Amino acid sequence: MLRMTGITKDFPGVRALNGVDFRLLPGEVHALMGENGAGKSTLIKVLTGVHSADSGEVRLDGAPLTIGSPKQAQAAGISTVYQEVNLCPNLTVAENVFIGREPYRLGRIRWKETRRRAAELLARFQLDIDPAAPLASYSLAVQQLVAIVRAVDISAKVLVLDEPTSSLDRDEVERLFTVMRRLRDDGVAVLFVSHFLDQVFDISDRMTVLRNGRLVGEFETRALSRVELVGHMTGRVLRTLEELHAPREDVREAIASREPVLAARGLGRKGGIAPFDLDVHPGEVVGFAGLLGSGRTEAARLMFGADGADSGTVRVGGSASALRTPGAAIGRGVAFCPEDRKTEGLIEELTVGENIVLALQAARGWLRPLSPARRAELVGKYITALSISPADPDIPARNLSGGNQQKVLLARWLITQPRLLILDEPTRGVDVGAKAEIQKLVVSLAGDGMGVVFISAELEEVLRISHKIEVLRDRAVIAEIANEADVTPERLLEIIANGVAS
Amino acid sequence: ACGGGGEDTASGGEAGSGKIVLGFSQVGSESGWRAANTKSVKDSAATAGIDLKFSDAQQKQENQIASIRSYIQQKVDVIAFSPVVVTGWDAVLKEAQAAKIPVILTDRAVDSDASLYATFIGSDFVKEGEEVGKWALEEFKSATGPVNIVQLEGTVGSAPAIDRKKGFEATIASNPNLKVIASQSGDFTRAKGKEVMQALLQANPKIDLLFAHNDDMGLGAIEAIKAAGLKPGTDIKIATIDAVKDGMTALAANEINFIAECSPLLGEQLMELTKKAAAGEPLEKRIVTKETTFTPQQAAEVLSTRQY
Amino acid sequence: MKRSPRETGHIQGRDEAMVASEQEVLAMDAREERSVRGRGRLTAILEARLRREYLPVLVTLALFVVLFGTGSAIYPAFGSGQVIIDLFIDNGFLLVAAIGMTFVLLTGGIDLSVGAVIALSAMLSASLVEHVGLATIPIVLAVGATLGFLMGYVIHHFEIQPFIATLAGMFLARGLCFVISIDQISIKHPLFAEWPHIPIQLPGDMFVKPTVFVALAVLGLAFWTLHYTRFGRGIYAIGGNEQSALLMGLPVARTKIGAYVVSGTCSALAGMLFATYTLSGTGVHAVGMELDAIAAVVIGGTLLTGGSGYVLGTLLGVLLLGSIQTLIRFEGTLSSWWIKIVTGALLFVFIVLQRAISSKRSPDG
Amino acid sequence: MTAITKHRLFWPAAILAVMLLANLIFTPTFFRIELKNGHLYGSLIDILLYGAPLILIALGMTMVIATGGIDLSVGATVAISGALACSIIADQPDQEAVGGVLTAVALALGLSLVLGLWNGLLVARVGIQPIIATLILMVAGRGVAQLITDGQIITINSAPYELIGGDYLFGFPFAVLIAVVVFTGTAVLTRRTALGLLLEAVGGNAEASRLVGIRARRLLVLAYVFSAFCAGIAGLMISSNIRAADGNNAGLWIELDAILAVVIGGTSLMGGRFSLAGTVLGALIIQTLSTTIYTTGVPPQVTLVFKAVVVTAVCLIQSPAFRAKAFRRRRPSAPAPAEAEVPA
Ligand SMILES: Nc1ncnc2c1ncn2[C@@H]1O[C@H](COP(=O)(O)OP(=O)(O)OP(=O)(O)O)[C@@H](O)[C@H]1O
Ligand SMILES: Nc1ncnc2c1ncn2[C@@H]1O[C@H](COP(=O)(O)OP(=O)(O)OP(=O)(O)O)[C@@H](O)[C@H]1O
Ligand SMILES: [Mg+2]
Ligand SMILES: [Mg+2]
Repeated sequence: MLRMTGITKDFPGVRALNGVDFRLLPGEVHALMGENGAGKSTLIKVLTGVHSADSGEVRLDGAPLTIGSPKQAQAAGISTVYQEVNLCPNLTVAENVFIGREPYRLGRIRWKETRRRAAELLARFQLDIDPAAPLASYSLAVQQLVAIVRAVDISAKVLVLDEPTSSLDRDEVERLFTVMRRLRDDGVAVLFVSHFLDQVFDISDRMTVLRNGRLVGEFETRALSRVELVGHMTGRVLRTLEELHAPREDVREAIASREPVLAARGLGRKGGIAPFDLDVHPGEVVGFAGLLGSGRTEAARLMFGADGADSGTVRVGGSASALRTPGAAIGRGVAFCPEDRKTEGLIEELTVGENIVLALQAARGWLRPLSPARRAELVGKYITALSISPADPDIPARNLSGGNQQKVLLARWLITQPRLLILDEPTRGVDVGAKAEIQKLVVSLAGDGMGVVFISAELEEVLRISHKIEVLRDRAVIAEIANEADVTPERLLEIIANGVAS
Repeated sequence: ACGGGGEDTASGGEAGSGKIVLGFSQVGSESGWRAANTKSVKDSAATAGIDLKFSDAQQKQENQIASIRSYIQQKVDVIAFSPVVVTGWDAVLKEAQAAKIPVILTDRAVDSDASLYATFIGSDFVKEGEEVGKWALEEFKSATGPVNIVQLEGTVGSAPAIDRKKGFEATIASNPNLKVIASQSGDFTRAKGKEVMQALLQANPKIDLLFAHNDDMGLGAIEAIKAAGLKPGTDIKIATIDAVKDGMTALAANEINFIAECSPLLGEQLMELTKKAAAGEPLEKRIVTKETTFTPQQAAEVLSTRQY
Repeated sequence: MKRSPRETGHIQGRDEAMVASEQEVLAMDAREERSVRGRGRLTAILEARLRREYLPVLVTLALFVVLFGTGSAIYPAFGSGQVIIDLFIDNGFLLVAAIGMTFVLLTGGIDLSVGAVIALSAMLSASLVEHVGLATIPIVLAVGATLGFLMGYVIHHFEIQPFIATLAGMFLARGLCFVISIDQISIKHPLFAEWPHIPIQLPGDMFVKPTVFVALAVLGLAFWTLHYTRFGRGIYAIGGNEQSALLMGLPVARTKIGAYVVSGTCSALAGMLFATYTLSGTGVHAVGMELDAIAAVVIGGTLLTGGSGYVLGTLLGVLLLGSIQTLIRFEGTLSSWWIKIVTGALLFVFIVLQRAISSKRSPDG
Repeated sequence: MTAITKHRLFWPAAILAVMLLANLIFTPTFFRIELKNGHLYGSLIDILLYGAPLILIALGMTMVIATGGIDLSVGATVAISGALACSIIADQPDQEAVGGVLTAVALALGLSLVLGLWNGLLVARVGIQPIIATLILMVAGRGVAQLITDGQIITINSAPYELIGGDYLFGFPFAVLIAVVVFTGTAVLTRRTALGLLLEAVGGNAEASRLVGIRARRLLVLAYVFSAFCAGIAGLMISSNIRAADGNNAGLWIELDAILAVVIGGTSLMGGRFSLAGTVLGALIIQTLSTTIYTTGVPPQVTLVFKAVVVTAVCLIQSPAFRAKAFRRRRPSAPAPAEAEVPA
């Protein structure tokens, strides 16, 4: 149905795609795989006319196709969810779903109809949100779902999903897959990008693997094992992820007996999260588990002072007080890596190096700049440690691929050597290899005595590295459980559903 | 047309208290000249016992129209204003006429029909330009070669700039030797006058006469001429218009050679006319302010008595 | 919403539960329980939205009422209906210009050429009307639209910052005035000098002028465009996030350039209203009026960063600025400089009040 | 070659060079610099001298724009600062006294700082949009300046004061020396400390900056204070240059020129990355444009049209998007990769 041949795309200094061939058949779910920066998003953007290819050809249904803009792509029957949520936060949910295609009558948009249809569509994804509320009032995950709803509703021939599941919990993912399967059965070609191997093997029929902008090959999913796939993606043989095990009981107890780095008492914010207590000890990894919108992000932000708390106190190393500003938290050794890297994390215009040193520099104050040599040394160290690519500290951060941007943010905080590191979805959009690296890094940081709060939509991941897990539901912490051997993702879900009682 | 409600009882003692109410709409406060003009009007009103309602249009005709309308609504006895621009006053003047409020124009003329206003008191910008032109003809009448003139114009599009240029250029046309070799706008300000003159001096090696549309630009130009190592008033003759104090001082010091006066002190005359108009007496349609021209000697004589 | 989301979720959930595993059912139950509690939250969101979104406009309205109340308390003549109508008569052109500016500001741009285009249109009207009569109107509108188009084109396709492109447009338009004529031109043609001035009597000894209806018609049209057409929604979308709008497949180029065309056309119309008001054309007209327009729009609650604001707020902004002027005019004893200072001070008071009231609970508070 | 054209200052510098050369065609003596009355004299010196206040204001404006703001009040600050200094000097028995002049200068600059603080607090504390926050002072400030001068032009006769903007030190215009010092100071302050980086961060993404612990408010206030300070110095220069304070016209509309200079210099009005050297080049381009208009005798009534054309041309040449399009049109066939990078 769709065939791209010999696609090459150069960015200043990087060849993002190099003679890539790609084909998409009707009625299949096709996964596009590759490490961070392999060129997946770029290929998609070339396909949808965001970037123009330097050479190569696109054919749809056999006919050559020149797509100059996303608008033309849409008109040609290709609808897309891009990697970073790309909607308008100031418009309502309903508008975001329908903008550009609103129902018209008598020269005016029929708002009631728009909202009604939006409500219907949202209901199909069991999203209980108000279609008339501005999109900005919902969390990133909800926004991602809205983007999917929009794309699915437009979809005619080809549906492109670039990491749609990166911040969804498994429930939402399953629902998305149901829809994808139905579309596939209707003959729609679905292009799917994800770093979750389970999901890829679950949903896709075939996959194309890219590495460093080059095509590695096209494979039948059935005929491929995970190890082989990772081998193709990385060019190396996979070391197993299972090196990490749930921490042993005695270790947990030893940790819990230490003086906590952070002690929250009755910390809460109206409309955000109900008051909760939490101790994080040095060397402890505290996982937050919960469904979308359960309040994990809100809780984290309160502990960092990113939002002002209505009630309660936080004690960080010494005196108890409500943290009013991030500056106060940072001053006491708390670091926070927000989930929405585009709007809250990265400063896209600044270089990678500048982004990395920013938190440290802010803490030192403007009068004590890092010497260029020291700066180069620190930046170089973390670029290598986190294998950020391209490894050039002087390119604008906006030019990095999504996963690499995430690593830059991590580097920014690691460099400050905090006593408590709060990570909100740090592995979002990060490839398998890097994800394992990050997990290992967290474990080793904790091993060195750092307290870590780890938020992830992936329950397995939370279970793998946490010492204890806070379970949240409906914007309240409903349980705190020690990560014992018998705790499984299923059990966590059960607790989320029923509370600890069972 | 105040909807019957609230006949301006609080807004000042008019007919009832026997005091004449004059609504005066000033152009703005763009220059020292204008400030002197405003002060003259305010002081004279106080002396004459006239209740003055003052508004400043900030250089905007629409503000001035709105002010005049507001005076009509407030039912003042006489309206006076210095029009921002020459054109476009018919409608509001008719409204005033309908409300039987006499209107006095000050300082600048309008192109409306003379029946629409009571009188116009003020200078004649064209004539001022002509005065300077006449002086230039006289000064350079014996010149055999070409006389290079540069002109510093006022704000582009403003009435004084247009008229002074017209009057001057028309007058000197009678002597083909006199040639305006460069003419640039100095926005009526000293800073621009200096900056522009400095550039003109670079581009034109030989300048005989500088005509500046007001004193301020001339004073700025003097600084530029000095910086170029020339002697203002000697190496380059200078003629300006206005006769403000600083200008007169420079004239007395022979740094300026000629000034045509444009007097801002209309206050007293205006108050007299206001009283007459309020009393319903007929007025002359055009009253030219008492203005004159100054040479260095004359300037030295009157300098001590200048008020502005 | 007619159906409760809870029901919907339930039915749909069962429909799609083809692959329902046990966990999924469990999770779904949890979800349903959330939706029940979600009811209260939903109304809360709605209320919050009402307050957050319309608050700036409502605050401006309240301030306007307060200002008017104070004015009439001090100067009885101030409180008459005619004074309010005069606000419309005296500020009709500003309203029209500010409406055009609203479109541009909503896209996150700015249009500094407004004042100059008004002057140019007045100038053109003055010099054309004697020769072509009624045809002046379409010609002037076309000139305004063309200037707007050129600026929009340069801004969008050559990525020149709006501030600069429209600044050049401002130089150009004002320069063209002087090229047409350095002299002031007066307007005698009935199209400008008579017809728009025919007073229309209202009950209670009040009257309006036809120009007011023109301004109000533009207001209505703008409201409809912004809220009921794809073009209008596109403008909000671009202001929210231009990159996203592009990726969502909106006609960004057309919409963005369109906003400048609207602004240019509105300025041209405002210029003609201005010409009827002043009955003259000159290059020194309407200097700095773009700043008045921007101030009116912003006081009306529109964000300069784009994507948020209402054209009705713009109306209130214009009225507020207008009544500050009226108040000062009624005062009638201030000297030239005190007028500036008092204008600035009143502006300050209103902006700070508006900001203080409408941002009571902003996240960064 | 490619490396040179890619430098961010290449285009502003090239434009300035072209404009200066164009002048040479009309005025053959344009590049001549001579010694008159013991000081340097010539068109180039004039451009520097009259460009100095604009450079200063534009430098301050650069800081504000880097934070994503804008400062419309600089013109009013120019007027106030000059008015205050001159009125103080005029009231002194001995206008030539250095002590008195220094007091006047200190008070004027002090007041400028207060005005900057006012702007900064409105923007950073009260949270008013910069263009409106500074519009307040733009309107009221001019009134204040007129209040100080009583609407008159205050003429003074004070050699020490005249030095600031009108006189020469060792034959070189003192105003230009001040501009050089302020430029160097600003460059050191922003680039040798972390101030520049933090400002760019705040301008690039305010929320992200907050979350890395940058105290954005202080930086914002600082930027506005600095801008007002520069405007204050410029105000002194302008009044000193004509030995008079003109509350009505000093610095009228200079904010637009300053913003234009900043943008021509390559700083985006959206905030973030800024270039001080670019700003200086931008200011010189604008001043050269004015001088060109005067010396080549462009008639006053078409001055603005001329300005519009030049500004548009300058901005278009600077725009990579425009160059890419113009370039592509000229060369329809795909160029070799190395060359293809030139327009980017
Ligand atoms: N606008 C741009 N300018 C310059 N370089 C870019 C740009 N966009 C992407 N790149 C570079 O192109 C390469 C491919 O990036 P791309 O975003 O396609 O990766 P990806 O496979 O989607 O990775 P991820 O899984 O992290 O999202 C990277 O090296 C990236 O740095
Ligand atoms: N399914 C949903 N239905 C309604 N509102 C939701 C839903 N999911 C999230 N929200 C809203 O999103 C906002 C953000 O919640 P928060 O960011 O604390 O969630 P979270 O636990 O961090 O989840 P995640 O980051 O995975 O979205 C809340 O205001 C909440 O009302
Ligand atoms: Mg990607
Ligand atoms: Mg979250």
